[in-house]
Amino acid sequence: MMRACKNYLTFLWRCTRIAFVGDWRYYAWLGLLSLFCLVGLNAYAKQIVHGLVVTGMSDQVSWGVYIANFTFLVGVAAAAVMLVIPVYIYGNEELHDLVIFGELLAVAAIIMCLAFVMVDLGRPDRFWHLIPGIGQFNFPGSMLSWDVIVLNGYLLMNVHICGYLLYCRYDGRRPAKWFYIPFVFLAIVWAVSIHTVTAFLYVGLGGRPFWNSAIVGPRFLASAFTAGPALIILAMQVVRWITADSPGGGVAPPPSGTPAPEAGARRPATLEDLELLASHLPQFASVPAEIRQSILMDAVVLDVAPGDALLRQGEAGNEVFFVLEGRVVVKREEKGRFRITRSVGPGEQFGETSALTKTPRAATAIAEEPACLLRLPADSLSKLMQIPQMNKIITWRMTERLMITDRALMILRSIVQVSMLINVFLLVNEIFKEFYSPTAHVASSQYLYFGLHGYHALVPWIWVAIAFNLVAMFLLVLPLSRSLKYLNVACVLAIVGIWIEKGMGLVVPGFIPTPLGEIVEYSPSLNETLVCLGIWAFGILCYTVLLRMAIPILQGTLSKATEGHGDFYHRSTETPTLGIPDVKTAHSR
Amino acid sequence: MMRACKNYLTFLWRCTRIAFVGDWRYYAWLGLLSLFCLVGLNAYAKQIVHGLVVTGMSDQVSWGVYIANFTFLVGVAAAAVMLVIPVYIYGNEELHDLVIFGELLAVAAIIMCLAFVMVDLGRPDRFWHLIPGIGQFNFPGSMLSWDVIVLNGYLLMNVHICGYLLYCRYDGRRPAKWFYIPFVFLAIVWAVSIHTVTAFLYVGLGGRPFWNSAIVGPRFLASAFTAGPALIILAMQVVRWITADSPGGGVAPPPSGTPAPEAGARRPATLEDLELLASHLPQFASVPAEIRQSILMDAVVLDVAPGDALLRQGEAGNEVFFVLEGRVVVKREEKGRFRITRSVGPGEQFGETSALTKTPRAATAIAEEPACLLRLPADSLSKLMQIPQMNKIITWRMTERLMITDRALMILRSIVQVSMLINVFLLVNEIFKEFYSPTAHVASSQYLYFGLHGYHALVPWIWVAIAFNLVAMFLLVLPLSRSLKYLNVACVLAIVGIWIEKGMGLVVPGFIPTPLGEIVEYSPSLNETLVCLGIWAFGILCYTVLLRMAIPILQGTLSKATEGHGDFYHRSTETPTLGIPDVKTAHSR
Amino acid sequence: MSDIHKPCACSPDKGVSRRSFLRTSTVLASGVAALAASLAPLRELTDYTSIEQFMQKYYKEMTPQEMEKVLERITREVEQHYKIRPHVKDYKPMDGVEFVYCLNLTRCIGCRKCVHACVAENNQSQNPEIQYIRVLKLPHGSLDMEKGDHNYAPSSVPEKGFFYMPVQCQQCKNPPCVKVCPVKATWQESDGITVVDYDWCIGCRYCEAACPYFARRFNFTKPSIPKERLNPNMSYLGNRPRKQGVMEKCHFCIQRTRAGKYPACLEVCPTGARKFGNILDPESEVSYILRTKRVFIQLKEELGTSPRFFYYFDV
Amino acid sequence: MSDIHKPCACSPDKGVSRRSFLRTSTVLASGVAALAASLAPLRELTDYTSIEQFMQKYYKEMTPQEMEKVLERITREVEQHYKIRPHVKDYKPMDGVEFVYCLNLTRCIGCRKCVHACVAENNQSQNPEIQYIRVLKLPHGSLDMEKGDHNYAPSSVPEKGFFYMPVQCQQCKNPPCVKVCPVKATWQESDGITVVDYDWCIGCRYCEAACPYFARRFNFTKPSIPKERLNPNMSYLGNRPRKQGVMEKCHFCIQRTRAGKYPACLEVCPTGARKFGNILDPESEVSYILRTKRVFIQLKEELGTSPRFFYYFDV
Repeated sequence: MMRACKNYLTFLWRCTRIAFVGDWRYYAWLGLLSLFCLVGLNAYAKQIVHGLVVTGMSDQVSWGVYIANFTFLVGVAAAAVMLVIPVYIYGNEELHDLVIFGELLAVAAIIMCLAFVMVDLGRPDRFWHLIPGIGQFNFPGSMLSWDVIVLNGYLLMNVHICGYLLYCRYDGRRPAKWFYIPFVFLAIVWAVSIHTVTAFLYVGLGGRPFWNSAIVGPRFLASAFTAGPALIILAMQVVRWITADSPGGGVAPPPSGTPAPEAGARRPATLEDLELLASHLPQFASVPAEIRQSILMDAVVLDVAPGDALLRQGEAGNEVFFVLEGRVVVKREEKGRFRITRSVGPGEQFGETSALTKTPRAATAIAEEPACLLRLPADSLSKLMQIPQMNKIITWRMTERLMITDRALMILRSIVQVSMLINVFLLVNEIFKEFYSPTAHVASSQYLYFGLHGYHALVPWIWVAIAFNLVAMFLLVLPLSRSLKYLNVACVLAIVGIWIEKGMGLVVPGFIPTPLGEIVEYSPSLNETLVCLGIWAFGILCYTVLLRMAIPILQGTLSKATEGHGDFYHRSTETPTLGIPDVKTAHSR
Repeated sequence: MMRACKNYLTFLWRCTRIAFVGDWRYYAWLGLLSLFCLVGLNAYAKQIVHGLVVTGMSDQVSWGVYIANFTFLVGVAAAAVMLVIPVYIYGNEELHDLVIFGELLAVAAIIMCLAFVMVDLGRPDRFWHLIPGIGQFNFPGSMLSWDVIVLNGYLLMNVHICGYLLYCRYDGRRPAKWFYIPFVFLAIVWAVSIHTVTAFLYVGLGGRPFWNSAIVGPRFLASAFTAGPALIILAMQVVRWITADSPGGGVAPPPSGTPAPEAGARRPATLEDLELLASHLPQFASVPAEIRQSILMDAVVLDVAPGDALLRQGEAGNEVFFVLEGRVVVKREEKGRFRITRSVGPGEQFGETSALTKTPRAATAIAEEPACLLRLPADSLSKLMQIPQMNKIITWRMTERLMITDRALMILRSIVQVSMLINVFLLVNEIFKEFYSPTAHVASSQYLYFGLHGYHALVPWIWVAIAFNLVAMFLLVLPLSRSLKYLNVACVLAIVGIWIEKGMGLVVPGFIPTPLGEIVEYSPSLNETLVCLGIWAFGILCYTVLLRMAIPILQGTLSKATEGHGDFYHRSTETPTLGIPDVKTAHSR
Repeated sequence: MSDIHKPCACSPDKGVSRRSFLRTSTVLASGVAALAASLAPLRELTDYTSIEQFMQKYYKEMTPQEMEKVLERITREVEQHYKIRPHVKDYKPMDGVEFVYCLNLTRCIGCRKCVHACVAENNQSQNPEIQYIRVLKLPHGSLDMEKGDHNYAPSSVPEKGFFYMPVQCQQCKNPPCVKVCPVKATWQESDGITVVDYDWCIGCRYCEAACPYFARRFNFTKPSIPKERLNPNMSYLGNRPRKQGVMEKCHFCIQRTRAGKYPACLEVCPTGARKFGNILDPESEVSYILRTKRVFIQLKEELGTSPRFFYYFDV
Repeated sequence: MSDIHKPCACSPDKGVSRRSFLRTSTVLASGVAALAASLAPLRELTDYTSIEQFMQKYYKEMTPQEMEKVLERITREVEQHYKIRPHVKDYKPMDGVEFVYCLNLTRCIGCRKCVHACVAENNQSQNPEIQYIRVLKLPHGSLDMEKGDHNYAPSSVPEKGFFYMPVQCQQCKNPPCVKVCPVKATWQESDGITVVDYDWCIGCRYCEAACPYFARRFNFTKPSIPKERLNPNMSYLGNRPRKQGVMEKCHFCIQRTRAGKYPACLEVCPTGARKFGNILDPESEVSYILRTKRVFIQLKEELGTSPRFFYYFDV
């Protein structure tokens, strides 16, 4: 128990510490975001002092850009499940590695949501009145009380799932299914609920016909499932880009310049070697003696020096390697840049995918330290795989890698595609309903789309949003967007379009005209805009830091096994992530 | 040109003729349906004479069960695209064989739709006022004029696609893509439109708040995509069941009792044999002489008698067979029953799937007539496949088979699953909107779900529908429904639930209370019910006859090649389809 | 329908046995008999559509000559049926006239005299009776029609604590019924009256679903009017007898108002609650009312139908 | 927020060079300075929430003693701020009383005297001015509020061809604002008045979005009332001075009406268009009006809010 605690604290400590480690670009990025945060904080301090009069809001338009952003971000948070569903319900392995990034995005988005609600309150000092048990909680009458529950519940759930999976990966343990799978499924239902409840905030208001329409909920969901995965498509490409070393930087060995896999000393394996392996890989103990014996026949032990390549991406090869001593890093070349997909230590294997599937090597493996390796042919691996315990551990470790493949992005593309089609379809239904038989209820829509009695502040915005959505839809439907370039354009257009349409385009027209027919327009003040920018910067900062922690854990470079190595301070060969030079090296420059 | 015409007329003639051929069960079924049709016709004649007073409708509730059925069936028709989309957009081959059945269902459903609209008209003799160009067409103002266009357009499109594909299959031609693929894509958009336009019929009525809601359109679509594929799941199982012979009936040779594939005379092939093949398979002419020569080495020619089995389902084997003379029937055992998947004549091949993929034989091939076959090993087939023309014709013929696999049904299941979840989600949104802030507009919903001022004719129905939908949803979501038994229960519940909810549950409450607040209830009269039953019987009759024509064409037993065989009158061995004894045999009993 | 059921009528390629031929004939004969039996009710059909009527052109496309013929045909038909020679005319809207109706809710006592005068004037079916005007009895203070009583007993009007609101076609400026009609069988005339061409309507009843005022009526069966009660002064778009299966509605007594008379419902009103006139004439009574009365109500104003029917109070 | 930005404050495992230490300290110091600078505006904050006020219990859970203390605190605060000793009381609803308001649209001349009397009576902020009553100028004949003028010039009232409709809180029987409040800071009292506890409201403005009558007002900044215009007769749920960031609304002048007086808006009305009283008393004026007037209007009756505010006509 004590040890587990200490271990967990070490994990937290190392995660925290790594958040402050990076190269100048990383620091510049953090600095920039912090600057925006501080400017936003300053604006918020002014708002605290002078009241919401510093915003553009009024009694007529009593919610503005804060709540608009809140609404949009709830959608982004909910969209994390669009990664979870394919993986956990339909067993899609391609997206498996992305789930954690999606859930971390959800965490960052919910934090921003809560911040936006907080800055919108007239009396933030009284937020505790909202806490069930302590304050007065108008549940189930008020939809806002539902929102408090579902948003915080969703935050906790995602923090738990991410934290637990990352800790297990760090610890080299297999996560216990009962400890996270129920939450995964709960989170799926919950994601729909955070969205629906937020929609119901508006739908439930009988006096506001623009909102009091059953289609608002479905439109929320459809637009969230468009904008969320679109954001993930972009974020994942950024992750892929920053986790790759620059090409030919001299640090990562280009495949052609490395020593051949035959480098280093080699000798037939002995029973002692197998026992050494068993000491690192307890499951190996379950392998019967006769199989051990038969394996020995073709087994070879290699002693390699740092920088030696054991196998190379694209080559044929059907051997598997088990690490007996030292560490090996597995890198994958993608578009001329290298990315660490795994860092393998004693007892762990690499090269098993090619050995089992007879496909070419998917990555290059290079010794990071002087290492001792056991090389087995595919047949021997097959024999080992017949032992259930070995099969389980080897199969599990096969999935422990960081791969963001184009195919995964294409799966996300088809989600965005279908969601966008549904979103536009729902929009068509709404517009038909409003304008085919224009009742008095059409006033808000009239204001939004065409202006009312000479007021038309939102008209250019909504048409830009519709144009963006339509262009994005066409791009997504056409095969053109199988190219990342066009896909990215489509994603950006979809995100901006939905941000306008679902943020300001939903919140503001609900107030115009007022229930008494008055028209008072709204536009955010400078102070309000700065607060928003600050919260966005804070959210991006959170996501950056979360990624900074998660990526090395997923790569295996930050793990319990690397604890003794003193993290990134003592690695002499090369930088593990983010293309960031070793801190010590940087200091001694 | 003349020949093409004659050929097409022969095709139509033979299709018509086969519709009247079948065993006593087929005749009994047609007879039963005809009986219902006549009873319905009788009821309609009464309605013509006495007017719509014979129905339960009134000025207060001016649409009833006719329009309810119309609305439901538009959904069924639209759902055919849910088979087309996976096949043509996502390239799913599993559903390929089902597309034609789906489109035939759409044709039958649209015919029923038009019949229901016709019987609902007060002046059916004036229907020509609706024809654009001849009558007065209130386009685009009236949504009903849109409906006329989209429904008839959809009917024509589906008739064209089915007819063309079936005719090509009959003719042994490869369908020209430009001649049907554009219509396939058009039909996808069109299917959404028939549904949306039908929804807009209701949505556009500002004075009926129960309908004047943007969510009606999306709910229509979601429920259609639930009920339609659910109906196809059931229909396909019926097709599978009737196209299978009964087990051990002595007609179909059980695998264990047939002669071995080595039966009959065998000799090495000669160049003359290859020329004979080339005379039936013009593409073979493109095979260079050296390849022909190299193929000859391992080629064997078999002379077999009727009833001889050439290969058996489940066995290993990597030879392909080309028919030089005679006919061979390919049968697949499914759950103890045999089903013809292909009938192969001179120039056509079988066994190529196993030869190419090294999988066990998927079906059993039996000679129907004295036949002469060319057997080639897999290597020779690979050589042939390198010739583009041969590759094309062989690949195309590989897909020419009638297979309704469980996997195809499972794909439909996931469509029904997702649609049902969306459908229920939309229902939740609608109910929340109506009842959270109960405005005056809630009166119709109040009447539907809980009764109003003591009137509650629809209350038991709608709750049954909701219960059915919910049970179906749970069954569909649970892994339980991977078993066909539970899947069928779920499908039946979903269809009935949606029929109630979207038919009567949508149409009738829109009229109650009237715009002046009066409550007059509606229930269909006996005469009205008989007319409905008649139209349903007529629709099922149409679908039966269409299937009766399509199945032998898809199986290859009704094709240009079998023309000389005098259809089913001269087949001596066994009955080709529907377990129906040969007509001549039946006559001479 | 039934021919699908009969077996293949053609003889098979090769020799047909006598038995098979007999069988085919039997099935064929019984099929035809069954079909005939099922259609038997059609023998009761008396009111055939004549070719002339079937081929009749659309109202707005008829020449005056063609219209003349049609009016003659109608006269003939009515005479044949009711043994009375009617005076059928196609009254056209007058220039510079837009009709408007005002109804004083303070005065209406709910006697329903208007309802019955309307039926008599406009040759509505009397069995079943088709009424254009529906009078609601509402509790004091509420305009919520769901609280209205449609079937109050008229012996004791006006009852204490209630007021009465007669509703008929509101002759909307944006009539939803006209918009939805798929065959343009109903339209708005230049004097603001929405009319129906009974010879063009296909009876789909979409207009009835669209109307927010429950103002349209359908002939669910053949209308029946006692000979002695037929109003022989008829107009094509107005009160000529209707056929089974078509829509009809209040047309502001087109045959009276386009001839300069008041509508029947107004003439019969004992309290003077009803006012009718030309809104384009500033001197008309309705112009005066709309100019001076403080508050008047257009039913369901929020629907944007913009009725030409105004309810007002004696203020 | 800003501490994320500072570099790792802990010393690395092995020897920290002096340069690295200096660097860390510099970054840390500048971070703290930046944070302090960004929070600088808070120095202008004058109206701190006292611990006593922060910890104050929910209105309905306070004992009479606790309420006494709170009232004392409020008295102290007002005295401190306005140099006037107010009379603050927690007026409770009376048994057998349900207040109802009737407004005669025939009589109202749109003078807006009620608007200003309300502001004065209820200690609303006067800069920016918060008004509970909004008077709409409507063209004759229409109740469509979208056609209303909110900003008409009052010199020439009543104008010809127009009528006037004052709108304030309708004291609904099904108040949407109460339903949506997440912290139960607003509720309906037994005499039908919907009140706000200004010390419990968190300022989310959800009630303002929910109200179909534009009857709620938010203190977007610190309310300012000239000392000389402060009404010292105050109630806890009524007209005591509000703080920045909370909602307020018309409460039928709780400090007057629960003491048996008429609301300020009624007293000042020059035409007698406003009537107020206890609907449970059959002898009251409002009971008489609702019993006898032929038609009265509840605004947005279709929303199901069931207002206790009735508009009627002199019929």
